[in-house]
Amino acid sequence: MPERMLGEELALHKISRRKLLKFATAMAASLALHPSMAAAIAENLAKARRQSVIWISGQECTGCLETITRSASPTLESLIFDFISLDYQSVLMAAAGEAADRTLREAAAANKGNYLLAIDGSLSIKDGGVYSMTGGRSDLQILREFAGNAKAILAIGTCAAYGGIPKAAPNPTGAAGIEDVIGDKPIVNIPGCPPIPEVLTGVLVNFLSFGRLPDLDEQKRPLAYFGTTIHDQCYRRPFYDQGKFAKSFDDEGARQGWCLFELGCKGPITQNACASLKWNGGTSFPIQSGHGCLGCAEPDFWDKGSFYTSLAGGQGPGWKDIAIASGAGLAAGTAAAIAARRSRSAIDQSIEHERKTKSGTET
Amino acid sequence: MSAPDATPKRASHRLAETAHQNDSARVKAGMRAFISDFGPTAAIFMEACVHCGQCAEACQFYVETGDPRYTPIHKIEPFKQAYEREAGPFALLFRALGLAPRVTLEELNQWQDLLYDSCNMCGRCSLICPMGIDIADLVEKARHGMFEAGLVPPDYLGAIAEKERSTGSPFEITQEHFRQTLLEIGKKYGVEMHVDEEKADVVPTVSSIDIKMFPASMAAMARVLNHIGVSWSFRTDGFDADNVSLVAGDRKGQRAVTEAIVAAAIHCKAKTLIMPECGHSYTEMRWEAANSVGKRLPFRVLHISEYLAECISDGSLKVNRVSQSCTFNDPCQISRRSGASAAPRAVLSALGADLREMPDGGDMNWCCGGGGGVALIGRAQALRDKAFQIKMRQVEATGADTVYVSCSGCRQTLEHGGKKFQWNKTVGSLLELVSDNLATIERVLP
Amino acid sequence: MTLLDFARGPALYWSVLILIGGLVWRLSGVLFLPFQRNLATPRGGGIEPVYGAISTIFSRMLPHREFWHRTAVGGMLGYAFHIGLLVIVVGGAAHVAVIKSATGLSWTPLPKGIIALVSGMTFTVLIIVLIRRLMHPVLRLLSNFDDYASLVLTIFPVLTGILLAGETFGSFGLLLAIHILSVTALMIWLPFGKLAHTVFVFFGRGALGANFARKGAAK
Amino acid sequence: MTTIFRAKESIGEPVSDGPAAAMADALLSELGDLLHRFLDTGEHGRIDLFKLPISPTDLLHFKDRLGRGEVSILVEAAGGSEIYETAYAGLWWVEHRDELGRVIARLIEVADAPSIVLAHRKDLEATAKTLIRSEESA
Repeated sequence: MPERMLGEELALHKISRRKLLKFATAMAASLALHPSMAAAIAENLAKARRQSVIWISGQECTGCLETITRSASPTLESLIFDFISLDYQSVLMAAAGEAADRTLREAAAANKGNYLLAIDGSLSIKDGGVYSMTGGRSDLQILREFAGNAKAILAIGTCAAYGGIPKAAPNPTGAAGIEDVIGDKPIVNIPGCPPIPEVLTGVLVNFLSFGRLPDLDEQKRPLAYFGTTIHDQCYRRPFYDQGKFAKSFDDEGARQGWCLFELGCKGPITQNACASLKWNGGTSFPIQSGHGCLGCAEPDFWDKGSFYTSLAGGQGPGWKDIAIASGAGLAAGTAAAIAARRSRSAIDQSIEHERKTKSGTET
Repeated sequence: MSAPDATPKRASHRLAETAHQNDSARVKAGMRAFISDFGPTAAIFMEACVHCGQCAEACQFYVETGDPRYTPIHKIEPFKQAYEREAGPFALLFRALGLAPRVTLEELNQWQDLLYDSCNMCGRCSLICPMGIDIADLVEKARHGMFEAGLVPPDYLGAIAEKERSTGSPFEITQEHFRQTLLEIGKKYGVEMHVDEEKADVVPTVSSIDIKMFPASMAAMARVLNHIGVSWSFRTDGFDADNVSLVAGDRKGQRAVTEAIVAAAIHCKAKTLIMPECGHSYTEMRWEAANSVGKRLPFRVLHISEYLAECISDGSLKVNRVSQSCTFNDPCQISRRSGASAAPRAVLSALGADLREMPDGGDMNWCCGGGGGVALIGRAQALRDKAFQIKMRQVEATGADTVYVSCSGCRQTLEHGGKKFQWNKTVGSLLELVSDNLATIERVLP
Repeated sequence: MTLLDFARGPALYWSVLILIGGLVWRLSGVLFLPFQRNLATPRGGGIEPVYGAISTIFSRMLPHREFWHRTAVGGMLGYAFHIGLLVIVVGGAAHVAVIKSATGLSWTPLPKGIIALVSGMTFTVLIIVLIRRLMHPVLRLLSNFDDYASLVLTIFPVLTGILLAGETFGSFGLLLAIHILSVTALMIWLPFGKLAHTVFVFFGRGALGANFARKGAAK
Repeated sequence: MTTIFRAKESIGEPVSDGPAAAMADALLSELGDLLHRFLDTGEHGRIDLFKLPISPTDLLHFKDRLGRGEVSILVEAAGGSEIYETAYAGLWWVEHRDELGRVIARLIEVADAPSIVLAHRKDLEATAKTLIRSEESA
């Protein structure tokens, strides 16, 4: 297959430069780049070549794939699928079984060292990974095989990034994030349950137009999307600063669109771009539709107590535990008092004894 | 300082005994004496302090000297440490983690002047404490410990406490001596004296200070009781209520004094026991005696001022009116500590005296400076004089020429202080004032 | 487990248990000491000691008039930070939410501006209290580790709360974690140090009030 | 130059009618700066409105405040784009939509004309080729 530049390919598809510039403008906004970068992105994209992407899955629910492909309806966003060659995706591809397996190996061999490895789902590492296997091999084995020759790894969704819901207590499969297993490859974490599709697009566009992964934070998340908390970007933030809080989902505060902090919103401790990029093509996001953030893009979000407990609180002991602690305190205190009584009566006896012997000797 | 006969011939009982004990035995004895009468109340007081330092502002020794060592709660510090280590709820932790080191005899010795010389046990600090700690009560308990450790200031407090324990009277006044004294007083002052009658409704007691310094007060007691017309009698088997042992911290001596008086009163089937013009003896007999002897007392305990007020109120005591301006110095133990501050005022009111209250008077009165046995500690003289300045300012502020007192301790301190600072105020006894102004009444004989 | 998870989870859980268990321990260790029956005839008998106990709990909130001029500074400083802490704890919106989640009780919080003002004043007063403790001869003599630890542990939550509300540095999560941890530290220390006066103040005043009422003495 | 405005920055300023008004004031002053720069250097200025933490209602208010000028342009490229000059000359409201009509970018451009309106060099070259070919064939 002759390697054509994307610009030429796009021209064949009757995609004008104006369309490309429009896409680039949207991408620049999404990547939090200065709007003037749009032209550069468009130019670079036009010169780029199609990128091979291999997508494998761990313990997942296909929600991540759902959300990514939802954005691939006939919209401008779908342009991204013109830029990449999704060489293996078990759910989307027509082939199955050994044929699919063969496709995978061939794609990996053909693009050795250059393909991007995308993974959704967590890895089961307990008991040799027997809880999630494909073609008789554990996800862990498959990952290890294909990670080695990948240019970079994209951990898509909270499960791939941190272990996610499969890792929730008691974590029966020993689920773990990609990072816990693969240490020697550039990894981009795109957490979220599901992740925002535009983030994946943005990462790919960045990779295609600038030839490198975007800037990452210490948790290997793209800074452009995860650099701030949802709280900091939230349009309801002014109400937080004014101390105006909805107290229930149906009170006047809720109707007025006040801050949902007290209803358990995890926005202040969740770093993601929901409040700015929003969902379904910028339609809305949970807080805009009146529900607090669940914090789904953060590690172990499932095990951080009720979604409806205010961040201010925490997991204090229940009344039963308090009763037990009181009982223990009572026992210790009573023991201390008894000890004091005992030593006292011993003292009293010795004083009494002293007095008797003394009066005995004196008389 | 008078009490000439009180020159110690030998060290007090406990001091002599401790001379042969090693330090740790003395400390141990002290600590056990301190904690051995600890109940929930005292323990709460030990636990509640927040070190806010406000008690210092209530203490005349701090107020007049500005020396932070005189902060009341600081005075029991070594005992607090001992409590945390030995008897507190976290005693085990304190010992296991070494948080409260063992108190040494040297430390206790350093605290001697704080617990004795600079504390009148006046209880003002107990009223200022925002946590409601009765610091005066804790000082009393701490003195028990100090006594057992042999650390009572020997000169003179320890010495006379020892005499009180061995003879029942701090000045070694024997029963016979007392009997003779009473009869002489009766003769000298021309008053009918009742001594050792087999049965008496009212039994008065005396303070040994009265015997030594104010014999007229005993005559006054007899005259007033005769006037009221009750059946009464002094008892030589239980007369000296002074209880120096209490302020020294000698619980055995304290109990011996109390037991003798209770037994004497019971013996003559008394209905009322009258405490003399004296402070600590009243709190002892009124609030502690029943607990010391282990049963409710079958008679009432009244301070003489209370008895006078009662008899004036029921009409059995009639007095002439005096037109005199005066002020009244509330004895801490009677007023603040025992709630009897209304009685002397009722008496003065019946006498028609122009009573000018002192600033900070009544329940908030400053101690004369001699209370809590401080008057019996020779070396505390200078400190006592400083504290006395408050008293002089208080009295000056009233403009009255005469200070009436209802406590021989106050009376003696005021007289000495007045003499020393060439003060132009007269100090008088409330009882003697009443005795001097009895109305001549015609009793209708049956 | 992030620092915040630790703060909101095990730290909060154990500190509450230690707080309650420790207080019960200390109280029962004191209250179960042998109680001696008082045989002296009371001046004020019957329910007077009970009345005295209850009334003293309230009356000791203000010093007797005679002491005012000498205790005004200490008293007002004490009042200032106690009231400040109370306002912050029961008036802060986030605190109301905590109380609601712990007990189900809820009320309208105070506006954020007022809490900010009160927090600033409380912090300032606490610093003055600390300086005064270091300077005043009486307080300096009396003070031990417990006093300074208790004061610092009281200042910390106020300080971290101010930093959290202003989102001054780091992330909200980090500041929140530090704030919660500072509170848990306070709770853990409370039963063992003088901060237990939160409970003993009632027992102390009550005991004195009952005793003095029995004697008919000034309370 | 910042393109992301945080509501926080508006707190504490004296505002007449709430934080939305404060945000609008801040945006207008930013646009003023960009206009100055455009006049001095010819550099196009842009403010991204897409990632602003602003409620839909407040956005509408801001839009109303900018008003509408003389020029309106409709771009049909993989979905419609609504572009018009605001009541302030040189400030262009640019809203890109995808083929489903969803907004994918919203910005204010400070320029004599928004860049997307201008024909691209490559497209011009392609056109030129096409025209020559059709001339030849004709």
